Amino acid sequence: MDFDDTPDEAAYRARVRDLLAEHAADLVHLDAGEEAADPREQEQALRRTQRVLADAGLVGVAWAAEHGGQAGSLAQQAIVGQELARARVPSLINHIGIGMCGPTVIAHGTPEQHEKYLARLLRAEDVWCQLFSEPASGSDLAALRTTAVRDGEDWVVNGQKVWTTLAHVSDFGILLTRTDPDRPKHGGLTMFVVDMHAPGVTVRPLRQMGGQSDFNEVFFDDVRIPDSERLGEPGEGWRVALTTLLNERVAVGGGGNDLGLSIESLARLAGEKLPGLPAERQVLARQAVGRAAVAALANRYTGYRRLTAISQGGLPGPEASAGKLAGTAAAKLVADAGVRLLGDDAVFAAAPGDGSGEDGAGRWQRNQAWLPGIAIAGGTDEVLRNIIGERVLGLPPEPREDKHRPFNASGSTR
Amino acid sequence: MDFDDTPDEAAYRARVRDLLAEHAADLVHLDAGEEAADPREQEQALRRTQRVLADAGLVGVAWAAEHGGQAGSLAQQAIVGQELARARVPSLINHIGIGMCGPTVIAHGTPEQHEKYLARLLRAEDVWCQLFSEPASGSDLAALRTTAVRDGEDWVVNGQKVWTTLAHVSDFGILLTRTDPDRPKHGGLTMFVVDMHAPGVTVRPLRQMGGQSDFNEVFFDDVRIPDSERLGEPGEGWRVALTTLLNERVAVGGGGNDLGLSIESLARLAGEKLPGLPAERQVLARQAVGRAAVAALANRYTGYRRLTAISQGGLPGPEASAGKLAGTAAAKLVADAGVRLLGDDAVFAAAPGDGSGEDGAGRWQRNQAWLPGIAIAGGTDEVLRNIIGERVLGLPPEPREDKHRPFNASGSTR
Amino acid sequence: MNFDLDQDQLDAAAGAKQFFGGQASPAQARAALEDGPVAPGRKALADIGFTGITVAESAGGAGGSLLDLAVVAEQAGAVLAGPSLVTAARAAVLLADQPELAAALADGSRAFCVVDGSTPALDAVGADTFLALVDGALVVGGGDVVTGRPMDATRGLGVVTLTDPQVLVPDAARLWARARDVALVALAAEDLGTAGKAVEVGVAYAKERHAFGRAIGSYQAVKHSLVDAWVGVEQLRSLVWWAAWAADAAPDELPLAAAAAKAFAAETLERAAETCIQVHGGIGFTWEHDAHLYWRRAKVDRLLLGDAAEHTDVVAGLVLAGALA
Amino acid sequence: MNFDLDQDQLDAAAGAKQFFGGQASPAQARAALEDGPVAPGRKALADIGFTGITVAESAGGAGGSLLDLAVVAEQAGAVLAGPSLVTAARAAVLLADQPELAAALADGSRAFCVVDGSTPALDAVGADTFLALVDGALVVGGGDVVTGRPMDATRGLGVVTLTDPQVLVPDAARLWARARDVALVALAAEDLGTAGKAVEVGVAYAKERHAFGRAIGSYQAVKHSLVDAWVGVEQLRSLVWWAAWAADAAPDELPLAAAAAKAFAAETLERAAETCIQVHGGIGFTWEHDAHLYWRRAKVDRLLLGDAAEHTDVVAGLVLAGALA
Repeated sequence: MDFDDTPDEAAYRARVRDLLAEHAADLVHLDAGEEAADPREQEQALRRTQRVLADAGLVGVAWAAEHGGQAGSLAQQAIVGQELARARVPSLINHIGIGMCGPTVIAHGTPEQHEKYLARLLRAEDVWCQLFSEPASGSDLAALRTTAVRDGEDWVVNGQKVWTTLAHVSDFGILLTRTDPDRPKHGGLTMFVVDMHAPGVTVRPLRQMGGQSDFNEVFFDDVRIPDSERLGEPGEGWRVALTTLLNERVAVGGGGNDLGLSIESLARLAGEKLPGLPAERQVLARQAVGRAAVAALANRYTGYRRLTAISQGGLPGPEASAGKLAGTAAAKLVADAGVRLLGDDAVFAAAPGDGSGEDGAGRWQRNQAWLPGIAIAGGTDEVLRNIIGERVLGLPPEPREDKHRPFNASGSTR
Repeated sequence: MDFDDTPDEAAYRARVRDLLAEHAADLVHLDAGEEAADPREQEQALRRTQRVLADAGLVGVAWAAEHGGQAGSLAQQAIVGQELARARVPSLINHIGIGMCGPTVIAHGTPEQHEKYLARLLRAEDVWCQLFSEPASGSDLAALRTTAVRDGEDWVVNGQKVWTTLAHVSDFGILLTRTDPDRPKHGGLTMFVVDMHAPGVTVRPLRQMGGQSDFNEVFFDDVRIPDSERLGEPGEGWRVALTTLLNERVAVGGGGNDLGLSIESLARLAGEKLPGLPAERQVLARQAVGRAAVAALANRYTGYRRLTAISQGGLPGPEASAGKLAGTAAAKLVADAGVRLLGDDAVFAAAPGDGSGEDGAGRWQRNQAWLPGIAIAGGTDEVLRNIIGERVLGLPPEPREDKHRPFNASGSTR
Repeated sequence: MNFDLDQDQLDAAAGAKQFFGGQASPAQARAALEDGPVAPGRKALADIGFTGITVAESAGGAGGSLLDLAVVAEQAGAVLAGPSLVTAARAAVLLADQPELAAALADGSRAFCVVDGSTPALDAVGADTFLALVDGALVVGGGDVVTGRPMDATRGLGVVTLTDPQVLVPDAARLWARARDVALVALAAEDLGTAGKAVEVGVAYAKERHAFGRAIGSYQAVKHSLVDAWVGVEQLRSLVWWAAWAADAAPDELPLAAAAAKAFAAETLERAAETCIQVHGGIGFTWEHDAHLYWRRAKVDRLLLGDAAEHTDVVAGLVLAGALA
Repeated sequence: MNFDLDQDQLDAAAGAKQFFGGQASPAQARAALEDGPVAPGRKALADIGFTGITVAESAGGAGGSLLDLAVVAEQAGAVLAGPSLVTAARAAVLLADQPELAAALADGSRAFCVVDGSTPALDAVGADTFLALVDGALVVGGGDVVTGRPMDATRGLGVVTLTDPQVLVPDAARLWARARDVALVALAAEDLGTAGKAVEVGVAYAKERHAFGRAIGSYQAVKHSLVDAWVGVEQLRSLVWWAAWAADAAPDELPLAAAAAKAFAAETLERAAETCIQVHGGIGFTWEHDAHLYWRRAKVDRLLLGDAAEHTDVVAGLVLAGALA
């Protein structure tokens, strides 16, 4: 057991560090919680950042060479991630494309699709999004109602997607549709690549409870998709989607990363605020800080175990769901301890004289308002517990009445 | 709104108090947590106590006169309960007979059964128990497997019951059996009065995790019950049992009584122990005591609302289940706050030099070891939540596969 | 023993529900976050008589009990109404011997705010008359109000600097303490209404929304979390009624009951609001859905007039001092 | 990054599982409550080499790391074995420069107990050699042991009065602190084993027991509570491994990691044991079922060597002092 790099890894890390220093002038740098003034400018800067990183060989590290990747290890990919964070370079703008859409295109796409999309995806010449969830099908994804109907060489798509991260800046998306409502719900689905600039596609930002918009609604009105943009066979869409979801598991919180503000941030805030509290409130605040720290550390080190398993060649299994579950709980403890340390300022979204909302208080409040969403987005706590209970602990599933019934005859259409 | 007696209630209370004073010499008096040295002697004393109280008109207060009761109100019954507690007279030995078995016999028994049983029950000449639960059917009571087979004028009973309070001192019990395994599980049940001294009845005390035995296992080997001891029609046992369970709801915790040690006990312990703690531990101990007190008070006053509803003529509804749920949670907070106040002694079941186990430390530890059981006995937390969710909030039940299938063809027999 | 509302109180609750249902709503609380007006506003509350429920009849009020006010406050909480009846309840106690000011509270001709030092004060925004305890004396005056970006705009929070304070009652420590306890009860009553509404909204959605072929409310995870939230609301109701009753009928019990109600209210409302969001899944954390407005109220109210830890400590202190003996 | 056990440690865990499975059991822990012997007992633990895992090879030990000991301690915890490897781990640190006593620890010729003042000491029952910190010095001596009625008899708890103490190390405060941190890790490792076993037993029962026509483990209420307990166990495993690794590889991290592991262990084991009882329903709170033996261990261990509040405060103090920076 050790937390050190192997000599190979250390050499790789040094090279990454050199590359990041070399290209520093062409990269966006951003502090956690910091937001750009002009979103359009920021988008361009982020696209440029990814292009520079891709050209330096730091994007698609673990992708195969034939798909434009670096044919490296997952350990190397983790090292790049750590070094980007260390250099304060924000997440790649195309992180969904690289983490989920790309692997799905690789696994189920034609050689023509590989050729057309993958290189541009890696360089963020095209940004991608994932169009799965719908208003009436969140946890129960297979109940989706967006239809695609064959019409000559095209399919005609109608319906609505929601919770689509990055849709507002995306060029392409992978789109799960229902093509055969007479089959049972999982059996009548088909996956496509959709051009987000095609006529009939409308993207509307969805405002969250904290006021910001991280997600979009996407409407499809008679959008035509050529059959050549189908991913996998008609009716095989569920199987294709499982590839995406398997890859999502790695991307969403399974790795032990802090899902909210870091315990280090909390430590800094506590260092500032604690000495000003009366003695008995210090006792209670220290309990809150300590509990949050223990939970965050437990989650962080559990993430290291999962990263170890992956770097030894394992695939992320259902136990990664435990990482999101525990990470969510830890993030809530951190957030609550932090907000309470704000004292009187904690009743404001941004305290008096704190107009920009970017200093301490505003940042903790934004974080607090974001956390109810993380127990839902990317798998609700309840669904994650089912996954762990059934696939890790081997407990029996609940009876399902909807699984084998034709979709259009089922209660799922409600 | 007021918590005072009406003039009538005040007069009644005064009379009860006088009667208790008058008969004090013939009554058992016991402090909470105190246990008698000789169980057999204690049983006789408790039977005598109930007889004396019954003769004084203080038992079966709300029962109809034709059944030997006092034809009083539920408010009067509550007053008697309060005054008995005030006088440190322990629960009636036949509290299950009075609370559950008697009302069931009244509702479903023949005039002959009324004549034979009710008067003796009120005077504790016969002690009663309730024989429902079985090893394989706890929460799912209707899955019970004890059989009764018609043989001439008798029924022959075979099977096992469990969690039978008072069986070891009981003379009679109400016994739920399966008489028709070809019918769906709820449809093939029949209720009987069983003579606990009949040949083939074996009672074995069941030892609990804390070491004491409050419950029994009861075995039936070819026990013959005359058909005249049937309660209700054959196959109608479930409906009869519902009468018992409705009455149980009032008896088990729905009234806001402390389910473990009282908050007053905790206050006394805290008053003793707190001053000896370091300042920062006092802060934490006060939080624990305060939280327990708030929970216990909330439950106590909620109980007063239910008592008010009952005394205004309402029947105890499913919301009484909330009382047990909240009471259990409050009792756990009280117990944990108390045990932690014991300091170093808290790691012993009885501290060094605390041989009798009857002083403070032992009492809190016994209470702690009893509490895991109260979240289970008389309805598990999970079952209570289902009841409240479905019958109070109107949420839909889960799909049931076992309800309409013949019992002997169902998974319930596992 | 008669621990229930009487018919007049039931009628008052029904009337208040109708009034608030027409005059305020989560939608207006949402609009207030973007500089819309707080609804129903001071004037409407005065006109219907709610600011004067506990003001003496001689001063133009209804001369009602705190319990009378609490049943109205619950309805106010259910629709996130503002300004708060907490301010009315608290000011009415402080102004018991000031007929003119009490009349101005009842008829709405003055906009009151009660200030605790430099702590952000409830209903400071738009207030013209500020009450405070300065060196043991009750004072009245004007005030400069500094606000932040509100988390819950209906609370009108601001940090107040008193201007031109005049002494009303020189030795007012006990009066102030009672007024503060009364304020705790009114706040807990509003939270009761908000929490009850959050559970109601969650239950309704759980009946209607289907996943995997059945209503999500049939799943134990959803069902049980709603049940726990509902049980909390009913337990809170008992503490609120007890505390409100005690204020007039058993003043010795008020400090314990008020602290218990406030401590329990903070946690009950927080759980109810978070449960409401979680049950709704994705739409539960959108701006357009009401769930976050209950949540905002929860996150603010839990800190107003002392948090749960403070009141839990008060309860412990009183219990240790023999309050239950 | 390689945060996993190596093959030797996996083999050691498998060997320990086999040994403890044959030598100890909840049934023996139950019998010990009624004056049966504690199993496997000191001699068996010494004979298999477990008391000497972290004793230097020169003193007849295995010269292993704390992580080597932790994987064995986990297996000990799974069957509620006694005496505790906590005592062995802690004594081995204290006796690092006392080759004769260390050899007696490894070969079992002496029965050690480490005493913290008047707090009930682990494995005091049957001990003949007591180690304590007196006026900053590490002392060894005999002891008079006063016991109570045990809640968990395998812990051998007793209040110790030292007799004839001899100074071993005059200035031992730092040594003592490290030994105590090591003890925390070993205790957390045993708790990990007990908690894991309690979850395993609960899961097995939930698959087998049917109610309302299906296995109770298919109900979300049961499933999700077992999942939460299991997630806690896996999170605890990470803290235990980190802390055990840090003891030898990154001693600066040990105080933080040890306190975090102990605090988390206390709550994880308590939840796992209570979940185990609850899942079993009625039989879960009978004397004959094993569930209460895990529960007894939980109720005792949470208080040994400082409770969760104490270690949580230590974590906060270290974090505030920049331990994560």
